Amino acid sequence: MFSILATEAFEGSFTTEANVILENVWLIPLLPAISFFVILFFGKRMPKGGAEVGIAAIGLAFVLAILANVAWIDHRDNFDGPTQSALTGLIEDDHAEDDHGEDENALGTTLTVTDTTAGADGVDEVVDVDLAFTEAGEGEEAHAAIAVLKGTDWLTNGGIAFSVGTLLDGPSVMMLFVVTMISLLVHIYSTDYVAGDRRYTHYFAFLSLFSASMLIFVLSRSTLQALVAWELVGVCSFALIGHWWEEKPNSDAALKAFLTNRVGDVGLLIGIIILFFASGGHFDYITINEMALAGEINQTALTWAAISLTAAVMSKSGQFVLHTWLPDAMAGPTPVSALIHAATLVTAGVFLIGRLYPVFFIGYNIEGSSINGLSLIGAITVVGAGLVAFVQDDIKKVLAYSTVSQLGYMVMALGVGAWTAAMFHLFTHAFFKAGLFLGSGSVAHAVHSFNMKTDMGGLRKFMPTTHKTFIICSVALAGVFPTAGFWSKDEILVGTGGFGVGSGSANGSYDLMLVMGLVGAALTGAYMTRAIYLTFYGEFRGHGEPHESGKRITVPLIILSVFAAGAGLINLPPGFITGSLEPWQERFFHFVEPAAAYFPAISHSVPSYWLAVVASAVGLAGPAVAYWYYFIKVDGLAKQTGEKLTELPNGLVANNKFAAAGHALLKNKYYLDHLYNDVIVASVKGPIARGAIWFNKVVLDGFVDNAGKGSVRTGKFIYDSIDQGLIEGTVNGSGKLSSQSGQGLRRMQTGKVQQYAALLFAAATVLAGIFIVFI
Amino acid sequence: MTEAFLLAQAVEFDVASNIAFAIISIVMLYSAFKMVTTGNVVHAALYLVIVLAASAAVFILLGSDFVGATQILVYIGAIIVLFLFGIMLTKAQLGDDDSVASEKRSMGALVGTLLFVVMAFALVDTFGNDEINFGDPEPIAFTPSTVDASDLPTPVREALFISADAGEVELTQAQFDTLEPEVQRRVPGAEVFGNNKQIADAIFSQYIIPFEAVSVLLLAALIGAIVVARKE
Amino acid sequence: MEIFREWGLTAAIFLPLIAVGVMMAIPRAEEGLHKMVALVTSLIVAAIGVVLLFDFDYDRAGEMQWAVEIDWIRIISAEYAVGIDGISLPLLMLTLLITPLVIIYSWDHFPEPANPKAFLMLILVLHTGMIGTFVARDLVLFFVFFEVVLLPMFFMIAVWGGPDRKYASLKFFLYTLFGSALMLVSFLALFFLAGGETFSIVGLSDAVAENGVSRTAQIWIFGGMLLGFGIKVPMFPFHTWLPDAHTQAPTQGSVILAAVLLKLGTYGFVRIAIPILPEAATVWAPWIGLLAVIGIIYGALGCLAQTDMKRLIAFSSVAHMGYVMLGISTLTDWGINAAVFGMVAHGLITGMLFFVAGSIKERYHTLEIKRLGGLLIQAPRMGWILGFITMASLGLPGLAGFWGEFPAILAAYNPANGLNETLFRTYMVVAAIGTVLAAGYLLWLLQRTAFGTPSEEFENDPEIVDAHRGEYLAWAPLLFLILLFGLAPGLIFNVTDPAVDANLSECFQADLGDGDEDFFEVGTCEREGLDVALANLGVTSTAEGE
Amino acid sequence: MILNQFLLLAAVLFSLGVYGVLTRRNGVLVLMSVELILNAVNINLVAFGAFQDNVQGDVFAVFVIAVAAAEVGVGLAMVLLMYRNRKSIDFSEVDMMRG
Repeated sequence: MFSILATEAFEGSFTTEANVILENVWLIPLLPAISFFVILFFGKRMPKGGAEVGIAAIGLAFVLAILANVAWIDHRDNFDGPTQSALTGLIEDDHAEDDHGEDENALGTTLTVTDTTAGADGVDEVVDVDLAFTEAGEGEEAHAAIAVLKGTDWLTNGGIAFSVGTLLDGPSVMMLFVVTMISLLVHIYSTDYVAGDRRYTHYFAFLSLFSASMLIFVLSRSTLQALVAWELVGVCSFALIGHWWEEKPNSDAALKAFLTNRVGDVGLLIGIIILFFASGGHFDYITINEMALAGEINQTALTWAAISLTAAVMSKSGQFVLHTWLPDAMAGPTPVSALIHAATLVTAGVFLIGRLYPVFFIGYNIEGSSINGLSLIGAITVVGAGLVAFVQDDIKKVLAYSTVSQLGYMVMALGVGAWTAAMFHLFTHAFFKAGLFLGSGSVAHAVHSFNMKTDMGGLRKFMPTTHKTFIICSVALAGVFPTAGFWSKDEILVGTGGFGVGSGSANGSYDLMLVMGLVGAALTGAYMTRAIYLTFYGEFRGHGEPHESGKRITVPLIILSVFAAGAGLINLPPGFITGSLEPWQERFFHFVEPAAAYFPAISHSVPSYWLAVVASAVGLAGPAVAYWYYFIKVDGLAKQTGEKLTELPNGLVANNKFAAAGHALLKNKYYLDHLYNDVIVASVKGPIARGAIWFNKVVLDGFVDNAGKGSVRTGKFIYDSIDQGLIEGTVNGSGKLSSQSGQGLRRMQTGKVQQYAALLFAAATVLAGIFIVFI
Repeated sequence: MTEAFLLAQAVEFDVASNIAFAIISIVMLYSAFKMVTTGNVVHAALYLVIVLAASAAVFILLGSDFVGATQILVYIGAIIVLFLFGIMLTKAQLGDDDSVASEKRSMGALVGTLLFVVMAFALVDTFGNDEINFGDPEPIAFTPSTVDASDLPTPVREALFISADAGEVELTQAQFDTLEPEVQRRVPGAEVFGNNKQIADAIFSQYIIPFEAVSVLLLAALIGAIVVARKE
Repeated sequence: MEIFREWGLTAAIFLPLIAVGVMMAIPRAEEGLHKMVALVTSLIVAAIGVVLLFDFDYDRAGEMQWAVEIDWIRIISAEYAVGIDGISLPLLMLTLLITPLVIIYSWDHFPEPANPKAFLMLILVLHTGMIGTFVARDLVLFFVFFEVVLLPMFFMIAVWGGPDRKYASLKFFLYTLFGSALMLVSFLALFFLAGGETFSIVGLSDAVAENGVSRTAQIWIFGGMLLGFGIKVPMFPFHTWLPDAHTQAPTQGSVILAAVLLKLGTYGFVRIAIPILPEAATVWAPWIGLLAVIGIIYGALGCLAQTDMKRLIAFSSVAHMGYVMLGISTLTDWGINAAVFGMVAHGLITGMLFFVAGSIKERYHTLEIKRLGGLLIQAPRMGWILGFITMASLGLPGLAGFWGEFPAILAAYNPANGLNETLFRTYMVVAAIGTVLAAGYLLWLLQRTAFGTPSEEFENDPEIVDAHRGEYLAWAPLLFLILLFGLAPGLIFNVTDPAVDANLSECFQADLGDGDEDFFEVGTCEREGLDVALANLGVTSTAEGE
Repeated sequence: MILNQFLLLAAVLFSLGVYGVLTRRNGVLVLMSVELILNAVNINLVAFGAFQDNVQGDVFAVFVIAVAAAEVGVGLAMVLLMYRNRKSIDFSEVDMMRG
């Protein structure tokens, strides 16, 4: 009953004519972009400081995004118009067989030109979601998901025009929804959260630009365009992380975020360049992808491109060793953190892999290996970041490391060939991570601190709504059945195909990834349990009287927790439900995964009850241990002694040398920051830069100065010796003058006759040389 | 005379003369190098002698035996003696001259190298592998004469179809002209119109004025040297 | 219109000189009149530029337009030949834009010792030189204008400069003069070797190709030009005059120097050296590329070690011009397009940076980075503008700086035929790393000057106010163009591309996907065939929107 | 034999002579180095004479030898004068040029 679904190879890739909404999705990023300028220039004069413009723009964009989703759902199954493929030009759609003959053009390229009669149908048809659902039911022949490609000339170089425009397909339409929704909620939340800030207006301006850049990124049709958006996202994060730049640590964090991203961008630049040349001069995603799949680009090039792009992903999506900026980025306002971690900045990397999946798929040979760079980085990140999250005292940093760990899941999933699982996790993670961040912001709003150990504890009594939503989102994050996190994480674990689970997975058996994924799941539950205990349970350790936040904060929390709980339902695995509900299975997969010529035919693992049970058990074991430690031991001891405890005074760390060493390692975040700041940055800024300047001063300037001095000296010699010396000297007798000229001059002109002779000879030689060479 | 003849055949003796050149030039350059570097003044003068002698050899190698001879006579014979006088009169330490300051040395070396590089580049660039052609026969003058056939060298007899016992034969200009240059040289009464003669012709006709000027110059130098060096 | 086409460029060149003559006649005390004359002249010249912009036939951007050829010095076959094509147009427009802005900026802020008459006259003479250089099509004419620029700049630094102005101005003067001398020798050698018939650039290019100037001679001549132009650029290691000149020059001087003067060198490469001596260019290209990437890294490191804001910006010019030179050294149309774009972008951005630095200096009377800080608090708009241009300067996509860097880096991946790919790919990686360093020092500058809180000494300084109207007026066009060119790079690329193609196509046959057979063999798909086919079918904006 | 072997030999000799002129302190040695230079010139002259197959080269070489003799005579006289005035012929101490 479980079917192994390997995506078929399709011929068509894209169309340029579709539903009017799909054709004009460029409006969606345009709205917040306009809002940015409006707020920047006129925001201060508006009654609400520009927030209203921002909310209106992103709200409208949200509505459009929903419309686009609906339109896409219809388009996905019902589009019947002419389709094209980058490699073969215009091709007929599916079943039509009435070829009108072959046209041979001047250059000998043979193209098949087809009249399409059914073209207009797909556009005019009433959008009907239900119909779309039923049509794609089991047994139906697979229908290509034709992307909608629009564009206009951007620049000409080398005689070739390059386009800017939109590429709309499953993943981008999904991201449109996620980005606009989270962004809208963050906007609303922020009106309360940053109320009264001195740069309220600028804050909203950059929020708008941030959303706009991310939307441009997900809609980009070419790598070049994506690069622009990618960096714009980076610079917005710079502005927002450094929002409170009066404090040096904040601007330091912003700088670090930007610079680390810039390091990765080198990889992106090089990756794009390799792909550009390997594909014979293309930036277009679809063309590159199709050529990669068709074997038009050789494996070596793809591997190098994939490696370079991985570097970009590592920095942007906070993968291990380049992740250090992410926790520091918590210096920004909390809603920004939510936006960064849930929908925008960090997901860009994952999305980039998803976009150029054929490059990675073939470049890393994902189909045929059991370990590769991408999955390994992801797996290490899952566990490495999960461990560090354990020792953080700052609630936002716990969440930040949690994000790093979850991004690790996504990258790992992409690395093992579970594309849909990765995207699905991206989708669900957006909701519960945004919920958690906004929840932590709500807490911090109340206690004016982020430190769980010193300023929180027992907040469940004061902030019931925040508490509940936080718990729901945490449960979803930990992947407890049946929340959204469970479904997406389980799909990733199945997708690894480790130890033969998901029998018949053809993407190779990634045993290690499965183990790491399970460990990560246990860690996730455990550190979230710790965070919940420290924040909401025990005794309140802060100052003042905390109180629940206002509606503008709690309502977004509630909405997000609803999604966190329920979003998993849109991609139930096959065979899980039957009967009239069966069409609801794998909806996400169906509408998001591109089924077209520009996407590889990846094998899909079959869900395994067995693995689900094991994963749940492991995933619950972690929180169980943490629960036992915090809720029973620590809480009990605290009640017993009447002190406000956050850890057991004589715990493992205090007693065991190895545990202490491990703790120190984690506390120092694997000493990576020391490496970067003290070793690399310090040496470049210090000795190396100073060395360069020394070289400049001493060698280059010295040479020039000495040449100058030399000429002056020669001039002096000519004047002193020949003019003054010979004439005056002969007349007056050299004795007087030479004694008058003094010791100083004597020392300066040690050269005497022979030195002048040397100069003369050298000069004559050089002149002769010039003569010889030129004449 | 015979030397000139041999040198005229240098094309055939290329290998031999190249070897000679190599030896001469090595000796010359080594001595020159020692001359400019040695500390001992007298040694330097002696090295100079070797250099001058070697260059005389080069002149001879090039077929200018007159210049070579002049070189030996004037230079080695006269100028060196002058130098030795100079050394002795100035009471320069006969042993170590001086230790040349190292920056001065490097400066000199730099200039010298630069100079050489530029010259070498120019020379190689301009002349490449141009050969010195010694093949052109020197003009041979012939005075018709009567000789005993048995005195004639065999090649001449064979070329002129004269038997050895032909007795007295008269050689005419017409006969002479039919001969190959190599053979002509061996005809009695033929005179190779050599280098020295040409030089003498040139100096005393074409270059008579410069020659006189040089004479005056020498005289002036003589007087000038006396005036300068004379004690007040 | 016809008469305008014939006389427009000549008028643009000599109007400033005529204005200088007029100003000479006006007494020094009439400051207002001087300002008016200078401003109006520069605006008229700019207006000519605008007319030109509209009259320019963009479909024939590869050809010389508005061309004029008159005998000039017959005895040496020098002609008065001017004209513009897609390469000179953007640079000419940059010049025409910058000068009025500088005059506007100076309006009430003449540097000490205040002498608007002399100062404005120098600017106008500079103007003539700069315009002339960009439109000259004859080497003698080019050289004359190239040198005309030198003297006013020297005086500007020497008279209105900072405390160390004597040293700086002399260094600037001697350095560039030295380069010019070698350049002149090169020009003359070229003239004689090519038959001694013409100094026209096109004529020489043909003559070199036909008369078979020996390869060695070509290489040496190119070497001379390399020094001459390279010093002006400035290329590592001939850059040392630049930081001194910039630091000591008055703001206006720095702006003109950075925005236009540095471009004369790179323009020389693109216009003269490479088209005339393509063979030698191939020989020198790896070295130029090497110096370029050294310049990129070295300039960035130099920046990191600076304590003075203006000096830092000056060093950043070395790095940025490194990208331009890298683009040129690839000898591909991508690279040279990038170079021309980079020149314009660098002109706008670094010009702007110097403007802001000048304004900061005017307020704080110092540019020592560690004494500054909190600009965003004391003068928020200026702070934001500084932030904006640092972003542009570090090559942020979406702003103009990016389009000078990225295509240059891209081009280095696949240089022209005959150049070593491995070598240039190494350059590519190094240049890409340079972008990180660029971000490093520029953000560091931004952080130290704009962020944080003002130091005590300046906290309540009444002199520190936000940008005033003159500054806005001078800056707004630059800021707007930085954004505009960033978003719509086609505005420049579409103009330069045909011209670059026309200049290069005869010399090099390196197109995209060429070469590289061993590595990416399959990658060279039938792109052209596809494009033409799609175009025939009337399908647009499909593959790359051809 | 090729022409260049003589010319290059002369070039080396010339350079050595220049080196000597520039570095030696003893006046007599400087004069000797000058002789090296002149000799190099002579070799060139003779070699060119042979190359052109005429005697002009030889004639000039003879002239040069004569002039060299004159030069040495005067030069040594000056060195003697210098020695007499300064009790030294160290050229590195000759700084009358400094005026």
